[in-house]
Amino acid sequence: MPVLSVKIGRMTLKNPVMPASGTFGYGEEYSKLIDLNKLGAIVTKCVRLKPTLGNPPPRLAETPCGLIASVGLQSIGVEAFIKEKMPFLRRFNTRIIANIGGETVEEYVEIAERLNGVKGLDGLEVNVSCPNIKRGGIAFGVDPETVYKVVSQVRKAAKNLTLIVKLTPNVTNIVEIAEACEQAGAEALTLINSPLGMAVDIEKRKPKLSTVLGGLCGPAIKPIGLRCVWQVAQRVRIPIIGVGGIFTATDALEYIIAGATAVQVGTANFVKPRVMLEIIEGIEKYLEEHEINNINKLIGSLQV
Amino acid sequence: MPVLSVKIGRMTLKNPVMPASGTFGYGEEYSKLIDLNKLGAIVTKCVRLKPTLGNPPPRLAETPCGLIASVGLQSIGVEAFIKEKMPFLRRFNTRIIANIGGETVEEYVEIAERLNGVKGLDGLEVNVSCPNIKRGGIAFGVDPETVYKVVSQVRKAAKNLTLIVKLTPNVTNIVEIAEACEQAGAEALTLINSPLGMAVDIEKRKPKLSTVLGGLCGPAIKPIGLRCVWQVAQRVRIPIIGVGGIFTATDALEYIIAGATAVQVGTANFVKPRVMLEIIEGIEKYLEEHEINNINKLIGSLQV
Amino acid sequence: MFLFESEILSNVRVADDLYLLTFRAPEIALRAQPGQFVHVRCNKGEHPFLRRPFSIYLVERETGMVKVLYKTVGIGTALLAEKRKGEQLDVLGPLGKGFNSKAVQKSALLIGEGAGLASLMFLAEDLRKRGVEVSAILGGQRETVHIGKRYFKALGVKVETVEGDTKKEEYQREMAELFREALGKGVDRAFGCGSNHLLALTAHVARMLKIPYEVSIYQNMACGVGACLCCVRKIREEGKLTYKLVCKDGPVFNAEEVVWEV
Amino acid sequence: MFLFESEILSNVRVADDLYLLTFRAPEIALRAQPGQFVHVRCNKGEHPFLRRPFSIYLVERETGMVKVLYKTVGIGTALLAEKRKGEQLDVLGPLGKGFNSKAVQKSALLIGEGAGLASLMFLAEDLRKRGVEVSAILGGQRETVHIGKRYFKALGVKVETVEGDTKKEEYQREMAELFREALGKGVDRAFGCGSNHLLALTAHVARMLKIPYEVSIYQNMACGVGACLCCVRKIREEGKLTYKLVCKDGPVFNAEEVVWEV
Ligand SMILES: Cc1cc2nc3c(=O)[nH]c(=O)nc-3n(C[C@H](O)[C@H](O)[C@H](O)COP(=O)(O)OP(=O)(O)OC[C@H]3O[C@@H](n4cnc5c(N)ncnc54)[C@H](O)[C@@H]3O)c2cc1C
Ligand SMILES: Cc1cc2nc3c(=O)[nH]c(=O)nc-3n(C[C@H](O)[C@H](O)[C@H](O)COP(=O)(O)OP(=O)(O)OC[C@H]3O[C@@H](n4cnc5c(N)ncnc54)[C@H](O)[C@@H]3O)c2cc1C
Ligand SMILES: Cc1cc2nc3c(=O)[nH]c(=O)nc-3n(C[C@H](O)[C@H](O)[C@H](O)COP(=O)(O)O)c2cc1C
Ligand SMILES: Cc1cc2nc3c(=O)[nH]c(=O)nc-3n(C[C@H](O)[C@H](O)[C@H](O)COP(=O)(O)O)c2cc1C
Ligand code: FES
Ligand code: FES
Repeated sequence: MPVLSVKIGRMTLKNPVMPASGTFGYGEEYSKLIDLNKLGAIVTKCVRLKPTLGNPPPRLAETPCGLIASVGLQSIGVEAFIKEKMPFLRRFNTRIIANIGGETVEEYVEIAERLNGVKGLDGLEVNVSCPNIKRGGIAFGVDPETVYKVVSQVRKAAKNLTLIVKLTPNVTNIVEIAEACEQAGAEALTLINSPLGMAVDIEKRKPKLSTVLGGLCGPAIKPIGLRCVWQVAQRVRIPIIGVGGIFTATDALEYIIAGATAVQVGTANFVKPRVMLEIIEGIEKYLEEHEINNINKLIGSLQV
Repeated sequence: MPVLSVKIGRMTLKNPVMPASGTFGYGEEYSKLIDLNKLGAIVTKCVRLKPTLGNPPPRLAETPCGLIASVGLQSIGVEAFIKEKMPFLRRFNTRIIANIGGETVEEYVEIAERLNGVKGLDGLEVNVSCPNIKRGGIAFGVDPETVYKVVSQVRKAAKNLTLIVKLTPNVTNIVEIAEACEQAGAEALTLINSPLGMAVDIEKRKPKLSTVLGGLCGPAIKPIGLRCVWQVAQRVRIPIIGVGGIFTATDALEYIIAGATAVQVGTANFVKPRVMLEIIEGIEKYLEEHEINNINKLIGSLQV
Repeated sequence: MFLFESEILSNVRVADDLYLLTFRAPEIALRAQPGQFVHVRCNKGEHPFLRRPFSIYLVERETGMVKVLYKTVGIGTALLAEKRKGEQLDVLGPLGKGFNSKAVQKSALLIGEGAGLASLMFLAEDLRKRGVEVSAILGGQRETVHIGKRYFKALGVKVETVEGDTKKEEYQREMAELFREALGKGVDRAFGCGSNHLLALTAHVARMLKIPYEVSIYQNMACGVGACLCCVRKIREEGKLTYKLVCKDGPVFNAEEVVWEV
Repeated sequence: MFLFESEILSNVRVADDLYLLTFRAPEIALRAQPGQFVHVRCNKGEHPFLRRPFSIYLVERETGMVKVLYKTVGIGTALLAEKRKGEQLDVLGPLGKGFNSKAVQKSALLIGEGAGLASLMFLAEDLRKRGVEVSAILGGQRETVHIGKRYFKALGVKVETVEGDTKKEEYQREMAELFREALGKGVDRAFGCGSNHLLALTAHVARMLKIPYEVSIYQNMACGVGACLCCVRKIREEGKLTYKLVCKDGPVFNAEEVVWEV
């Protein structure tokens, strides 16, 4: 049996497959359909400082081979997360990663401080695609200096947790942003959050989403995610978690070969709730068939 | 019968539908399958100063609801274009737009000078997604200052032609680039060229394209194209030509309602060679059914 | 909540663009409650991408059969209509919170429109089994309304119908008027499923007449299980505005609580 | 070049994962030349996105029938295999430049592998009609090779076969050896279709023996008509390296001109 275990920062994962933030709640709903113990990690819905309602409906529209969504970082808030969600999550024999978001640097820091040391929590995934209200709603993640500031401060605030930063692809040069994160002390990067998209209802002549714009997810974006992972993998030393349009083991293997140490599965969970288990099995089968005894030998093995 | 005619710079088009550059050759091949006189315009494959071979194979890989391609601006060169292709093209009762590309500002200017005044040619579409060799291969179109320079100089070099600039979506802020084009004298904008993507062959552990990266086209990118058109339409006064994933009249109408004055159809031609005629008919039918007597009333009519 | 490949037993057109799909899913048949739904994969590939939600139309607990009544409106339902007997169907269910049929003692009024009929049949059967007096108002296209009438009558339900284009004001007014009259005769509780327009209109009537009214509402869904937060609708809860999940907190809500945005 | 919805007359499995598709397309049947291909839409929706190219296997000019022999290898061919008699097929063709069969006076050698057989049958028929002596070497999976042998024999073609895994070196060597022997007996011209590997190997042999050798080569295609420049292969023309379009300048090239990159 090939070794599937990988390291992300200080965390050893039993395998490289985990859900993408926001597509798996806090694991509760899907725990009725799949055994969470089998996953490499669980990544939670975005945790914010205070409970927040999120965007008005409609929040969802289907698009070719994907969807656009604008949930708007609806959150139960960090206190409720710790009290109501962590007790459930820490029962499982897997790594728990909290995805966090805020509207100011201070908010990120406060959440990180509050989560640091929470029992059973292993990592933080800092979502820098959130709108920065001090800069007129432009995402934190589009500017290397702002990203550096957020990441280095969260780094100080949450010393006990593996620090992962999740980047937006809506930038001219994602490598520059990735390098800023590495310098600021990130232990891993998650690539990619969703490209900005839009859809129009031609009968009503209105946008299909209440917020006009939304994040494009699903198989449609796989080529973009792969491109970002490959570009960044050439330039940083920290591990990368690949995400974007992973639907099958083949998709996951494309990411791994392009340079991802682990992968996240997002919207595919909606379509095939057991897809992560299929992907784990598929990766294992591929390794066996190709006589690769350890997945780490496959990571970034792309011959260019 | 509703009025379908629109204005792009100094050109009046009989209807708003035309092929996207690079997907329709110089019209010759498809002239056997559809009547070119029925199109609003014809946009040619990228014309460069000298004949260029383009990228090695493989140049194409299919992806979910789309494809990635890296033809690499293979071109017959501007002289051959004028001698061998224009005589055929000017026979048709439609507007002819030459898409141009270069590796230096000077190259753009030289092509523009050469094309200015060529009989039967109505417009230039400046493709600024080409790699700028003086800046290490970074595309001209990602930096407002470089774009300004290219566009203002081409503006001077080709006074007799309607000047359109085709932008890349691979930027943090497409509005900023669009504004630079407007200030530099562009009479219209084409949005979008293809987002950068990648695909991996997991059996060979090699990229599916010889150049590793390629442009993602097809229905998959429609939400991204629509988003860019809408964002830019809020901020510039010059007309926008929408392109990206248009497969049906509904897709074209989404673009028009979001703010596009005309649309280009790219990879859909490969799948349905008569699709542009279907789209023209579909737009006409929509206008009739909605009792809109002039397409110009529909442009940018999105209620936000 | 179960996920499995079930066998299609039949899939036939019953009226206009309305189809009746029957599949074997004993776990769902055993546990389903009126007003709950199943989340179905209409195709194999990657486009269209998402599952499609359909109310559970009827179940046969003994044989494990589940029925869904659906209208072909787009690509997903068109692909579903192509499926044949013997093929597999990827189903997730039963999902959501159904109608509170236990709250009815003596009499109930149902109002349904087009495919909205689908979520009321199971409820009607349930109520009739418990001896409740049920009357119904059905609206929509001719054939759809007729077939609904036939099915409902077989259960001993008193039916009134309005044939017409559900988007026309005239039709809407007639439906609301019938609803008002029927409620006026006094019923314990009313249940509705149909367009937003109809539900908003009738919710207003029920509130005026102070009769409890439960409605099954629609929203675009992704996961269907409460994990993605995509399917919210605006709800007034104890005077406070909030968003609730149609897939998990609904699809049935008290009409009074729903904030209608038409 | 024609584009139309043609009627499927039959679509049946003939061996292993090999299917024979017959459709009515008089314009294509009338004009098609051996080695040309058709570009087929395997599905209706937006995924998989592109058409799929298939060699014209045989035509019946009188009845307007066109046949395609295809192997199911992925999503497009799997969808094609699901199509039934009576359904419509969206076809574009005939496309490309075929074999130069007129150049043969007396004798020809064909070498085909797996589905590569598909582009040689029409050629064999054409050559036989003109009284040319044809021999063939067929390689690949057992069933595929056998059916090819049967078809070829019916045309009066002398056939040798190699059963085996086309990726194995042993198989490749045997094919090349048979090819060398057959060429050694002296033929006017050889024609090949198969994996890059096989074609490169046999091209080498033909060059050594100075026998003209035409090969039908593969490349991923988008438009199929020469408009997109996606389908290039490296070609040596008058000593100069250039790219040529497989869909328009090919798919048949002189083996000598092809730059083999294996
Ligand atoms: C809880 C729930 C229960 C449902 N029960 C039934 C049922 O029993 N029978 C039935 O026929 N339908 C039911 N529906 C609606 C059904 O899910 C949609 O008709 C179906 O998803 C359309 O899929 P499609 O691919 O054919 O259409 P699409 O191609 O996705 O869309 C076609 C058109 O329908 C509109 N549309 C799509 N989904 C919805 C929706 N949920 N509400 C309103 N408009 C929509 C789109 O905006 C578009 O204009 C239910 C929906 C929900 C949320
Ligand atoms: C000019 C020409 C003529 C052809 N004639 C025939 C024919 O007569 N009979 C026949 O069975 N096939 C023929 N082919 C190949 C056929 O087009 C492919 O097998 C088909 O496109 C695969 O589609 P798919 O969706 O099933 O596979 P996909 O899902 O697209 O791919 C499945 C696998 O096949 C590989 N593949 C796809 N296309 C090709 C290709 N063109 N060459 C090599 N590998 C490929 C992919 O890389 C992948 O590994 C021809 C190809 C060309 C270019
Ligand atoms: C409904 C929904 C909610 C999401 N919420 C979050 C979130 O809270 N934080 C975050 O970092 N990403 C969020 N994402 C982005 C996903 O984690 C992921 O990056 C994206 O869906 C691309 O992956 P996919 O193509 O596999 O779906 C969300 C995506 C969806 C569809
Ligand atoms: C094969 C191919 C070649 C292309 N060549 C050019 C080109 O020369 N110049 C250019 O500006 N865009 C070129 N494009 C981009 C298209 O014009 C268009 O912007 C893109 O395909 C998106 O539209 P679509 O989704 O409708 O295909 C090319 C696209 C393809 C697929
Ligand atoms: S559809 Fe995902 S929460 Fe309701
Ligand atoms: S496939 Fe388009 S040029 Fe050959």
